[in-house]
Amino acid sequence: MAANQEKPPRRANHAARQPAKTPPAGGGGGVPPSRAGPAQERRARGLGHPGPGGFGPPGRLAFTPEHREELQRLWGEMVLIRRFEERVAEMYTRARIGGYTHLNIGEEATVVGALTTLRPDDYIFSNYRDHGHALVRGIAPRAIMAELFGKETGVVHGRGGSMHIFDRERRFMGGYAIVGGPLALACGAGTAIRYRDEDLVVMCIFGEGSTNIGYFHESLNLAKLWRLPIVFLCVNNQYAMGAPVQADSSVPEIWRKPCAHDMPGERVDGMDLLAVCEAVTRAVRLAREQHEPSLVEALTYRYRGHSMADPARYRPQEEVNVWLARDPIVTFRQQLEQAGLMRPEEADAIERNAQALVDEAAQFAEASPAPEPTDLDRWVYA
Amino acid sequence: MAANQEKPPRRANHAARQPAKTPPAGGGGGVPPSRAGPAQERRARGLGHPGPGGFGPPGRLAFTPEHREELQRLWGEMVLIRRFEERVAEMYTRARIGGYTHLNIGEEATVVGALTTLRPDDYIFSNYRDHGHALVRGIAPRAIMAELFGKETGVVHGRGGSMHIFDRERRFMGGYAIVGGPLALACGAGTAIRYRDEDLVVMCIFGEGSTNIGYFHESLNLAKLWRLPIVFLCVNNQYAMGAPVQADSSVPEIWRKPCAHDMPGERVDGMDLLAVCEAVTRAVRLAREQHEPSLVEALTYRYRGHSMADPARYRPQEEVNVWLARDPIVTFRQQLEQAGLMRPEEADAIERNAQALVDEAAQFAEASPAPEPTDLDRWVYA
Amino acid sequence: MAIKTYREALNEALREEMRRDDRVLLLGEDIGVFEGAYKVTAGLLAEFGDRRVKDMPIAEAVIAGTAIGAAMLGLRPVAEMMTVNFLLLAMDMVVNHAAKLHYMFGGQTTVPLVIRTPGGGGHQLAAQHSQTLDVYFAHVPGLKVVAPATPADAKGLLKASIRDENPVIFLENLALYNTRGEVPDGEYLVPIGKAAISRPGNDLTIVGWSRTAPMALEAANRLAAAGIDAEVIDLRSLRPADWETVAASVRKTTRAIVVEEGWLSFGPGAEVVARIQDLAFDYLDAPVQRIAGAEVPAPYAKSLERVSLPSADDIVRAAQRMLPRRRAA
Amino acid sequence: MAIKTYREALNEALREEMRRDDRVLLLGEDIGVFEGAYKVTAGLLAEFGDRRVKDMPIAEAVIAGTAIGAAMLGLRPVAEMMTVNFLLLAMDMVVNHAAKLHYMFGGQTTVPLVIRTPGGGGHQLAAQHSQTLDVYFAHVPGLKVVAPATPADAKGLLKASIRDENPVIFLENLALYNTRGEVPDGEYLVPIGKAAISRPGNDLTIVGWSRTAPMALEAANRLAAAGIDAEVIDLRSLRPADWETVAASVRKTTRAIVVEEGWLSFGPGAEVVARIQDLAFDYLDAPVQRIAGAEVPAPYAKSLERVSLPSADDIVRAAQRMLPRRRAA
Ligand SMILES: Cc1ncc(C[n+]2csc(CCOP(=O)(O)OP(=O)(O)O)c2C)c(N)n1
Ligand SMILES: Cc1ncc(C[n+]2csc(CCOP(=O)(O)OP(=O)(O)O)c2C)c(N)n1
Ligand SMILES: [Mg+2]
Ligand SMILES: [Mg+2]
Repeated sequence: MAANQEKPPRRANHAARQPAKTPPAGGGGGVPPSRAGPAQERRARGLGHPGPGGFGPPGRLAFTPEHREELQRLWGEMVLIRRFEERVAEMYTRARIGGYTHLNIGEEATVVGALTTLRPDDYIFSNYRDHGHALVRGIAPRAIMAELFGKETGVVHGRGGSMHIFDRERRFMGGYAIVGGPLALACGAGTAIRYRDEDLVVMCIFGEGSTNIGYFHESLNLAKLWRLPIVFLCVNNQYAMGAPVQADSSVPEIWRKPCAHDMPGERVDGMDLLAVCEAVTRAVRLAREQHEPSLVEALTYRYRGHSMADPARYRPQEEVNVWLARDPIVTFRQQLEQAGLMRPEEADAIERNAQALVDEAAQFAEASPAPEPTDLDRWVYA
Repeated sequence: MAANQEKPPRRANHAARQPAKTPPAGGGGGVPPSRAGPAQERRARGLGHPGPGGFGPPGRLAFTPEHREELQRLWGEMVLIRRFEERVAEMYTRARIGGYTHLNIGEEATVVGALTTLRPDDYIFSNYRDHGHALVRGIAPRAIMAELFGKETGVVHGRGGSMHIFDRERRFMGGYAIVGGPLALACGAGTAIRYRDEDLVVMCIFGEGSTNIGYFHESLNLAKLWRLPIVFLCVNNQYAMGAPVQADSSVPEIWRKPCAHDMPGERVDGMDLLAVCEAVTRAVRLAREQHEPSLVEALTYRYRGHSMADPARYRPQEEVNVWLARDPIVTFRQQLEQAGLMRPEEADAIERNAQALVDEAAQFAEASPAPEPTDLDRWVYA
Repeated sequence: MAIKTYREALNEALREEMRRDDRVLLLGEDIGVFEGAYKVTAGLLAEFGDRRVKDMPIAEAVIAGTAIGAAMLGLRPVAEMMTVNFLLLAMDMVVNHAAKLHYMFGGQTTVPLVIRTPGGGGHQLAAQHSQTLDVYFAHVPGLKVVAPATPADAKGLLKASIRDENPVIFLENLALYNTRGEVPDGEYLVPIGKAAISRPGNDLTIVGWSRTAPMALEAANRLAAAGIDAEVIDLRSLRPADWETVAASVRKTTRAIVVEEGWLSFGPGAEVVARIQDLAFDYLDAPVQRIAGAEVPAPYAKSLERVSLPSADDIVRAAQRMLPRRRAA
Repeated sequence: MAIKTYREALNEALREEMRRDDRVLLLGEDIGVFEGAYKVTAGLLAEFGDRRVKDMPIAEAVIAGTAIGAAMLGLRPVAEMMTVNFLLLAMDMVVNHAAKLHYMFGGQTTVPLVIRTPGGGGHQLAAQHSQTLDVYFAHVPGLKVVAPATPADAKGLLKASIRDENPVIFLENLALYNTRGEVPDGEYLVPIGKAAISRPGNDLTIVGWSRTAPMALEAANRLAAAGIDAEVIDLRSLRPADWETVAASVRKTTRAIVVEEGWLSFGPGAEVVARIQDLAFDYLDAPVQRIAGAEVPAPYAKSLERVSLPSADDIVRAAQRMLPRRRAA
């Protein structure tokens, strides 16, 4: 019954337990600078705002020696995404890849931090910007690259391409090209989980521009009403094609929108892997243990255009620079090195490993056969 | 910038200025009784909640002698709706009226209180439950009844029937049969008003069940983003066909849903004509003077089934009785009489007048010619 | 075998399939306590509870999306859309999602769901509530589109649809719910994609489906009295459609009339004509005639609505124009 | 008169109409600063400002609704839907609202708006981004449906559409934006509902529209070299469609091929066939042939997409099959 606004639940506790998060550099795309004082600003920006139910205790990762291996692994995931996407860009330019191709470059901390919180038997619904999600989920780079090349060896046999990665075994339930669509499908997945009384979670990933389409609120309403175990992960990269967030959303703080459904919403610094991981861990726990859907908004930035076809001239270079200065891969590496958790040789090895995977993927894709024209109507019907 | 929840704006002032409103009798369809204390309950129920912008000073009507004539007129409007709808029900049973037919019986205070706040040059978008709206807007009962009879003399020449009343001259922009559709059209009307820099207002009327469809939030977002002069009037009659409000809406307090757009929302007792009138007056002023769209939720009840085809067996009789005891026409008459503002003879005259209008309307409709089959394809194209 | 209404036959199919397979669940607006706007789901909430009969908010897009997502995870949802007019709010889910996923994900997921929805006019529901939009679904590869005309087919085809691995759009019709006919008890399945010859004949082929199939039969019976021996074909499904049965009939009769309830231009009847002229060109003695709804938004007034819809009269007249010599008979 | 691209011609039409009539405004996603996903609105924000070039949130239904509501109040909105695939999210607004209001309100309101949207495949955009859904609009009374094939028609028909009192669905095609042709300067209007004979001929009629019209022309030119003299008809609009021009041609040539980009079954080509067999039955020497897209969700892989779309080659082959004697020529 109680509204968001009536009940200041565990906000105080929560803030105390949580390390201070750096709000994204001021002036960064779309988020108008607040005129309120620092505490108010924190809340207005939604950083760490736990919503009415509270998101439970913070996550477990920190820059401490016992996490050394896992932290290096996570950094490696980010590096792999970056190298992979750079190669995709190159291959697109060299006309090996066609269609629309959207990259995760700049968003690696959000992608890795969020997906690493899931169990292998949880489900993921993604959108067209899905290469990174697929990589973190463990789909082989070669299978993704071959897909982008339109080859029969691709993860969906060249039928879907960049926007439609899918892997049943890994419960990667697809990238989708229609804004908002996957939110509705996620409700169906959540319904099936509750129907079978399983302790699984659905993560549904979408951009901030996708929160203005009917699907968004229709889905949030149903998820809350039926207590579906869904984590709505909004990757707020500040732009929807050429539109800055405040041009499309009357409330540009996406984390606040679930108030219309008494659903918890939290904003997190999407350039900070551990912060994302913490916030999403709470959301996953809520979903799994309490069947409480929630929304996490990760503030990040896409360093490139909307898709490979977009030179992104609508953004001031100073704004881009502010975000480039917060490059999640560089930052995380510095943090690891400062904490003595990664030596330069280790970093180099990780880099080389990523590079090798990507090289191999491109070679594999190049060498693979295209689908046979005679197979054109395979899979129209089951 | 500031969220609903951050800023307790003029709530205090506002409450002070406003006479206490009776919350609808407990247990009434769908609104779960609050467990909070009285002050909290008031806010939780949203009675008089002005939203972040505040709704401005209260309306002007009161049970005082200088308003005698207007108050009697308003009561007369309610009586006319009731008598008209009763006749419609009868004529439907006698197969003079076909299709789906939805009545405003029980909702008269909301209908009259809300529409009376508009100027003749303002615009109204209604839904399928539109007879009362059309009557208050001044469309002749005979033209409406003839429409229901499917006659050429009907207000839309028998083409639309009960669900599609329209009157260009009175800026009654139509009843619509698709849940949520009119909200989107209202955005277009608001856009045209802003485009021409006029000081006009659009009132858009819909039920509480219609706030879960994509159109609702898509429209509210746009209205707020573009500052469209729209009053979103939600007639919360507790049921959407057979579904009580809490079965469909994760947040059954509809007035709170606009929080997702930082839009003011207010709940008002929809059985209390003056209260509705006051709240909507504020909303109209906000729209007209500040281009601030807002939502008013009027808590009311439909005494009959969803449409003439529905016996409404899904509601407990005790619940119906609670609302019947608050019949807006009876109550308002008592208030007028107690304040010495209407004598029994005056009331009788008003009753007789309504009855005569309705009689005449039915005779007119009966005597009118049906559209000529040869005119079938008139108005397919302009 | 018992006489039942089309509505009862549908209800029986749902009940039997829900008893047979726990993966079958029902989704829709007001299908539980209210038992469906047209009472097709009567008694099912009482028998199966709200785990399996799920009332949903008025939000057609997410109703369809929920069905799709649940189907991807292995359930067998049957969603009711109150009328086909509202299914327009879920076209993206149907066309861009349900129909596409099996293909675009390289066969890695199926989408075994049924969307049941009534269309049709004749009840003075006016322009926004009276449409027949069969072509919107029939056009889309990846969907199956079923449109039963009789209570027996309603049962047999609905059961087959629920067991199909593909998304099935199951088109009902307001005017059929109260029609009656023999319905086999228990396990009775009608395969999707096979037309029925509702009446054999030699002079003329009349093709219909859903509501226009019994209309064609009525016309054929009247024509028989006038000495014209019409063969009536009930397509039963539009995708896949049984063109071979249609063509074989026309090769025999050399004349054909196609009857559809929706608007003439660009309706499914055009496809029937195109197939006939392709598969039976050399046999045709006259252009295939189409009888369809008038090309107007549905009017409310009875006087207009009546003339806007096709009728058995129209079929009889068209047949008599096509076979003038027999007219005198 | 100057050589311009189809894209430039559209831009010119918008610019001229906006200069001519202050009631014309543009609505859509990313049409302002971004100048449209396909740059059709380039420079218009700069010239007309954000009062008249209005970027909208990603919410197709309310984009269409806003256009309808504004049109009811007397403006002349031109809404861009980024692609026709997304217009599926606004089908309720298009079909249940725009097409219906003039009729169901007894003539008391008009809905003078244009929805511009590109469809079509060929860019490896895969299943959710490559559709051609012409039949969805062509089927609906109350709508006009325009589908220009050349830059000149793009300009002349867009200007005519903006001035029309009815809701017009203006179908563009991704593959046409960069095609070039002569475009008359200034006031140039092409009436809606009149087909063009792009090439006169005597042996065979080839009917296309939008992207398949230039494809048909290319095929006809190649056929001419092989001694087959094909007449090419560009329908230019599907509703109203100029059946008389088509029928007159077929009465002359006695053979016809219809070419469409979308899926074969239940596509607009079926209606063309149905009209031809009705209006020119006695003249036909062979069944009308249809060439259409393969009935599959659009595949991403180039190797598959190529064979899924119709081509001039397909037309040439079909023509040669229909006119075997001339094949040797
Ligand atoms: C329904 C629909 N409308 C429009 C589009 C075109 N489109 C593709 S991505 C996109 C922007 C989405 O922005 P956002 O949600 O912020 O995600 P991002 O691309 O920034 O990751 C648009 C408008 C679409 N794919 N689907
Ligand atoms: C898009 C759509 N879905 C379903 C319906 C069927 N329907 C008509 S009215 C209604 C209930 C609406 O309830 P509410 O909004 O509370 O308004 P009320 O009828 O109570 O005034 C439904 C489900 C419809 N007309 N349109
Ligand atoms: Mg974005
Ligand atoms: Mg209601």
